Amino acid sequence: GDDGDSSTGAVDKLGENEGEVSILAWPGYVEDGSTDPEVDWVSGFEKETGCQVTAKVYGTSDEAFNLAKSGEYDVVAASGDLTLRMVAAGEAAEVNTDLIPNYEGIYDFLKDREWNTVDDKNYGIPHGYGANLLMYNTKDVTPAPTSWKAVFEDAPKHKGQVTAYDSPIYIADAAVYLMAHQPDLGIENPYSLDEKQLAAAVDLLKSQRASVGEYWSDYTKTQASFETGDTVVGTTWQVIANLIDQKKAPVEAILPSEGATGWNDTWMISSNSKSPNCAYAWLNHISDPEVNAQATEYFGEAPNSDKACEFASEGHCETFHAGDEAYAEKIWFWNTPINDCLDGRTDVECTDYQDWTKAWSEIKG
Amino acid sequence: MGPTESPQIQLDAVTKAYGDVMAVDALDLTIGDGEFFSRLGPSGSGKTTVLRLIAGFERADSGMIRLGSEDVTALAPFDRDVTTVFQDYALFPHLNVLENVAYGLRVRGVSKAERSARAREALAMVRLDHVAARKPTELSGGQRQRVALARAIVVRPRVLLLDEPLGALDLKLREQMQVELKQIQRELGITFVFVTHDQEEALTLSDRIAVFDRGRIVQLGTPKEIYESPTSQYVADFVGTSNVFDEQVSKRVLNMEGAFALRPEKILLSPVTATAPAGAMTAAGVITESIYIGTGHRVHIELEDGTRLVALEQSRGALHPDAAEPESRGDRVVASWSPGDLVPLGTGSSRDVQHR
Amino acid sequence: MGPTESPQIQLDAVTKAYGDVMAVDALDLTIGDGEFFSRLGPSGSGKTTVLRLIAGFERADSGMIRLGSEDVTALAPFDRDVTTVFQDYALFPHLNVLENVAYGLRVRGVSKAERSARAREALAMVRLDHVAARKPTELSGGQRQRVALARAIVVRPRVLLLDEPLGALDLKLREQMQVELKQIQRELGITFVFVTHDQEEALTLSDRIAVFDRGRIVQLGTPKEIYESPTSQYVADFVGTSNVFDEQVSKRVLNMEGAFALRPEKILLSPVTATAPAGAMTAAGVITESIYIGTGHRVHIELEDGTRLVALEQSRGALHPDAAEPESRGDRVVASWSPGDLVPLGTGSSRDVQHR
Amino acid sequence: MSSISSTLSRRPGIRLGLLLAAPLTWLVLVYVVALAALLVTAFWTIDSFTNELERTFTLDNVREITGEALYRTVTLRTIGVALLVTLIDCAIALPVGFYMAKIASRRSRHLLVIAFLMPLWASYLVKALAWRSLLSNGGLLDWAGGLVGLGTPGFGFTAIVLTQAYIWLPYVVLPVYAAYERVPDSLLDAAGDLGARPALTFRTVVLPLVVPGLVAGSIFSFSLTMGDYITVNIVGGANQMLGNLVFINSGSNLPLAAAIALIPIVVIMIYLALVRRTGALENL
Amino acid sequence: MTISRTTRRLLAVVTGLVLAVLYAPLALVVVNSFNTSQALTWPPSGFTTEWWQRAAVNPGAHDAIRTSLVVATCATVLALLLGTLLGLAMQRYSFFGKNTVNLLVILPIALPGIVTGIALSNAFSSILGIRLGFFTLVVAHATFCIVTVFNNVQARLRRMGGNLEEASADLGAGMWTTFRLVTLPQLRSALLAGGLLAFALSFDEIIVTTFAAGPGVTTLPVWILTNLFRPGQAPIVNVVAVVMIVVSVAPIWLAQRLSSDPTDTTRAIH
Ligand SMILES: Nc1ncnc2c1ncn2[C@@H]1O[C@H](COP(=O)(O)OP(=O)(O)OP(=O)(O)O)[C@@H](O)[C@H]1O
Ligand SMILES: Nc1ncnc2c1ncn2[C@@H]1O[C@H](COP(=O)(O)OP(=O)(O)OP(=O)(O)O)[C@@H](O)[C@H]1O
Ligand SMILES: NCCCCNCCCN
Ligand SMILES: [Mg+2]
Ligand SMILES: [Mg+2]
Repeated sequence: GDDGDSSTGAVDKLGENEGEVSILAWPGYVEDGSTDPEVDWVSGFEKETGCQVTAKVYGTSDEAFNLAKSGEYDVVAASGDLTLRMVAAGEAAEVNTDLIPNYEGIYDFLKDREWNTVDDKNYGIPHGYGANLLMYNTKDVTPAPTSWKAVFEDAPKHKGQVTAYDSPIYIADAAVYLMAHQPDLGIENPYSLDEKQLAAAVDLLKSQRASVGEYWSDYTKTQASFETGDTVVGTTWQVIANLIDQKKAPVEAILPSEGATGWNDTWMISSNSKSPNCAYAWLNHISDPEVNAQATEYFGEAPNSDKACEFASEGHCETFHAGDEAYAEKIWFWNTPINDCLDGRTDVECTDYQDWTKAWSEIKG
Repeated sequence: MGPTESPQIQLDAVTKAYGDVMAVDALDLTIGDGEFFSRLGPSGSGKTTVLRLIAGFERADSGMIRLGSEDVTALAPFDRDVTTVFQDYALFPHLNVLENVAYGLRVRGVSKAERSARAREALAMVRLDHVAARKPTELSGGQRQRVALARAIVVRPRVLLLDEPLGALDLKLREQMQVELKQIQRELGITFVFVTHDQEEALTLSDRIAVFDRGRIVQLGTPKEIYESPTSQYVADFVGTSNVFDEQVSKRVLNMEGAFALRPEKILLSPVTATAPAGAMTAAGVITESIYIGTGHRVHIELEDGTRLVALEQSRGALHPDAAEPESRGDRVVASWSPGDLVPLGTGSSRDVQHR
Repeated sequence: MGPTESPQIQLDAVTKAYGDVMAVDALDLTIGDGEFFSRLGPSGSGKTTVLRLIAGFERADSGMIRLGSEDVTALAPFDRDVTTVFQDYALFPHLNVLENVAYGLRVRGVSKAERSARAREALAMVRLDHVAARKPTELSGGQRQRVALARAIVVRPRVLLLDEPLGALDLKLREQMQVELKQIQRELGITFVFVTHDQEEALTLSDRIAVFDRGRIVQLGTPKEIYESPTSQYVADFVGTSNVFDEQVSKRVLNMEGAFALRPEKILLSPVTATAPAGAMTAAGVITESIYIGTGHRVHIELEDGTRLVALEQSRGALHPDAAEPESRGDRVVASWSPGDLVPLGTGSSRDVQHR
Repeated sequence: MSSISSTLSRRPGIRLGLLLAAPLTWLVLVYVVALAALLVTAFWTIDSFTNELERTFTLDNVREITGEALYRTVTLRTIGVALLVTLIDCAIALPVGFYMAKIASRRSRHLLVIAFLMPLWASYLVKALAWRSLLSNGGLLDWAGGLVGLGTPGFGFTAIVLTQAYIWLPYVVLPVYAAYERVPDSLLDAAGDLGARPALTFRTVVLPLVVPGLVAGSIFSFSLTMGDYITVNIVGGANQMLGNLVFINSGSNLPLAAAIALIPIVVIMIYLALVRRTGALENL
Repeated sequence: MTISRTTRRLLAVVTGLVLAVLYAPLALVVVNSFNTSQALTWPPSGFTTEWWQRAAVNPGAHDAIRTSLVVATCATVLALLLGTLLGLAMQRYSFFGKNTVNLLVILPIALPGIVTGIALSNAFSSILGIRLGFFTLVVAHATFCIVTVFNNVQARLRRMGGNLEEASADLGAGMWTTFRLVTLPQLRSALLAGGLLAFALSFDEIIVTTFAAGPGVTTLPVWILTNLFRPGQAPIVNVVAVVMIVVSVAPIWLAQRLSSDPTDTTRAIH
């Protein structure tokens, strides 16, 4: 299948709000005060727009894809490894950004990127972003690493205490490393790997596997294992680094010389949405600088606009390098591997997400 | 009371098979109003099955069942005016004694006050008014049995079915209960259909007895008829103890044609020296075993041709004319009996009692 | 065989209490080698407990138990040369009949071939060779009982304990099994310690009987002693049927001091017109009930002062000197007995048989 | 009412039909149909980009799961964990069940049953997390182990086995206890009476009789372990089990997930078939 | 069986140890709920009631508990109905395919939750076109809960025999009256035990729930799981778990009280 033949074409004006909107999102993206009374950017929205929010949180992009296909959600907060699949499956509606006043203030380097825009059509609004950093325990890992080598070639030094993100998309991290260290593989884009390139990444990850203590996909787990010393080096998010009690585990999180993968999630609207007007209202609401600041700070990522930084707490934007284009340059934002090579090659077929999924299972073994 | 005067229960060619087993085999039976009718037979002979057919727990494969003038063949148990005292009592464990007894009235919609009064009355009849508030588990076996009886009679059924109700009681208690049962039946005038494998119990209680074998009635009659005039070796053997002379033994010992039964108590044992009474048949032999049974001795004798006889030497008071000392093991004796005490047996059923 | 010649089992002041209940109360008992010894008593009188003490399933609170010359008081069951036939048989449900019987040999390390042969032999002895391959659930009650017996005797114990082994069988079968039990005991010469609440069974089988009441032996003796000379109203009542004259009735009817028992079969009934035999004690009354019991009639008489008597009119062969027609209900009769047939009762235990 | 009763009483077939109608419809419509649909899916494929199901019969998925070493490895690991968990739980349940049923007083028996029932109400997730905390570096085991010179096994295969054995233990102990309860004391007496010492009595009489209870319990420990993936994520270190493979594919490739799911289904069916003969299914 | 005092002691010790192992992690949960540190190191770094205070005012947790209670109650009621009907049919009749039906009841619990989960969610949303939500969740839970009720009912009926029901019919009670006055009271403790475990199974189910619950239906396990993906929530999870354990004592105790036979409550789990 090629791209969105079932996509409806963007609407050009909005109507009455429908009174309800259902949202599928990562935990922490749609908080209505029920987790923590202090954390609430939903109630105001409901009052303002009359759109009652029901939210469902998901744990992995695959789970989200499955849920999204049920057609029961108006809005999906999708990471890059999901967005293109949504578009291809015809699940995502084209979004008319003109109808979202807050769109304008969003950083340009997040706009019209390949994970939110296909054939010049916009499929969603960029949310916060962040990088998958390298974190290490400064006591145990010496000298201080500056390269991903620490989790690849040097991983055996910390056998059983290395961690990595638990998802097929982590293959891209290996690709980023290979791009720098094995230029002859010809990797141009870590999400655009032909079979040979994928095999090289898989080999690298398989050898890393021997040193991995555990993979992580939730905060709590990786935070705890760094604090207890079960893990001393591996990928992390800035927010986790911030949460770790330095007294327990002196850690440092860096953006290594090779650059890093990262994410910039996209608020999408379902092509089957029965409440498109509320959906648009939500997209605008969540891009509101104050709300965006609140949400991205809670989750632990950079907000999507300079304006938002005015609302964020002191130092947040600095810590998370918000608006730092040079920094963002070094990030390979998550994208969905598809057969049509994203790097523009036409002479080979690239491996797709399914291939990656299989490869990931094999790597873990 | 004869059955034909006013038949209360009538079975016409009723048959019931379980797989290959003919539990009840083309049975005809008429039981009269107010009769105390017993069914006697070994285990597996179909006694319970007949009872379950009458109560309606089982459907006959063929044949007809009437209660009074009504054909009940197709009616459910709750549509038949019959109640049952189950072998294991089947008291409702979650109800107390009074509630158990009142149950039949309750399901008939009798008001609370009335059913309580009538249940108490029934309990008084079985002399259990003092345990009305107890749960069945707090009763002894004999008490439970009486509660089951009260529960069954309180609805004044036309027929009461009793399936070995005394089987689980010990001997002393069983004897007491037998007396009570008989009294209650007399008082209420209900037809009792009683199942037992205890021949003495059947003899003691019944107006008439049907002896069962493999789903069929092999003999039907008053206790006296059954005991004194068994028509087959099977009945002679099953009801009481009998010496059975099959045709060969009869020829040898009695010098007569046919098979005969002789009750042990009809045999007189005398020392070989004594002369036989006039008209007596005699046989000499040796005592192989003399078992004390309280009311007398059971004496086993081996005759000269190897035939074994059992004689009952009843111990009697000193005033009785023949209160003699019993002979003992090894003694040679002459057994004698009157030809009139020999019961001729039908030839058809000359086989052993079978315990299936 | 007397117990003292070669005592096989000896209990010295053995006591066992369950909480407040004195199940066995300072019991002394000596059972001889090869003896058939029965313990008779109502439910809850401690029969099973004594047996469990001998087998070793329970530990005595105090006292000593010897088997042969060995003090086994502190030994575990598997160290005692005693086996048990349990009331509920306790057959191993996962083993077939042969394996059940061979079990005791198996745990003694007997080779497979030998134990199979010996188990088959034991099965043959109880005439069950044909069901060797069946599981216990596929047997009838009587068959199970015999398997339990075979399993217990195959190891040739010095003592075999039997806890109401015939309790669950029906009457006919029970009688057959009694004969077999007695035969096996004779053949093997093993000491049998038998528990029953059926007095007739105890009388028939035993060399000696101990009658229990509340954890104590109230009378110990041969069947004849127990039956003919009960020393207490309790025993007179529990073993067989007795007419018991308590002290007041004795004074009124017998014109004697003390309490007495009189067996129904010792009473002679004669028409009021007849003259009483010389030396007889007599009492006139009316027949209130005459129950046919096959071997005779049980006749209930109400004397003029209201005292009730039961007499047993045994039916006898035509040859017997006094084979008369029985009297019937409503007849006025004279009951007479010899003073020698009156059994004086100890006064101490003049209370009813208690079913706990 | 009574006439309905009367009619019904003559029609056992209708009575049975009325009783069975609702539950059977439910089980068949809800479960069998769903399961069959899933199994059929295993023989389909999906468009790799749109994730649309392509309903054409193919053995590709089945070939893949039977052909590739990955699935063999993970299957063996999963069965290994399930068997070990089952063995551990059975080994614990046997003495504990015996103590509860045959030695403890009636009163403490009730208390013990309650003690084994209560943990069923503590969230499974929380228990897994508690084990993570127990097993972690510097956790209670590490700390306590340090005192006696033993460490924590850390996260991984052993941790999965321990945690699963812990979580499913009550599911094994309780039926085993119930099985012991059903063994009449008189059988134990009989064996001792015939000369068997306690150990022998246990082996030759008690054990064969509690096997159905043991098997009933093992169905739980075995099949619940077979399918679990959450515990694995929490304490499994870098390991994965069949459940993880099904889970990771369930979003992106349902046919493959369905095909992988066939493995535990087949394994459990074989297990059930094997234990059916022990009569355990009736003793559940 | 004569068991030596040593063996008795040994078994008592083993049982005690097993209980200690069973409760140690639960105790740890309690301790952690008062621990100042969020990491799981031992010994705890300090005492705080912060998590308890935060849990007390956490509407998400309260809603999740409420949702779980409602879902488990509905699933239990359905399981009670279906399991009782099935138990009656299976115990009182013999019919063709009985073994298959028996297997059929066991399967939903014996097959891995993820199989049940994806099968049901696939069937609901792709085949039947039913929106995933409260309804589908209850249906899914009830499906694997039937067996606990069924097994209890069947065992009780087996023990009770047909006698009491016959006695009732014999005394004139129609089928419904017999069921109401005799069968049901007899089944009471079995239903209680079976229902209690059905409730516990449903209350604690995460995997099937993940797949069968729609948006807006957050059961307690789902709440717990998702809170592991939110910063700083782990200790509140501990608090909620402690509360649930403590609260569970009441129904279990009650069930044991109401049934004289301790095996009742144990049979329930399968
Ligand atoms: N439900 C049944 N299924 C199969 N066979 C049965 C059933 N009920 C009875 N039978 C068989 O029918 C025959 C007659 O049984 P029934 O119970 O009527 O005998 P019984 O005379 O009452 O015996 P008992 O004295 O042992 O109670 C027996 O062979 C028995 O095995
Ligand atoms: N394990 C026990 N715990 C408490 N009391 C017991 C126990 N075993 C027996 N008893 C009590 O001890 C007394 C004697 O019991 P035992 O079983 O020896 O009587 P029995 O003569 O065998 O009665 P039955 O004829 O009913 O078998 C009874 O009161 C009984 O209730
Ligand atoms: N197939 C569904 C299995 C449900 C088992 N859930 C167990 C949860 C832990 N109590
Ligand atoms: Mg019968
Ligand atoms: Mg006893």
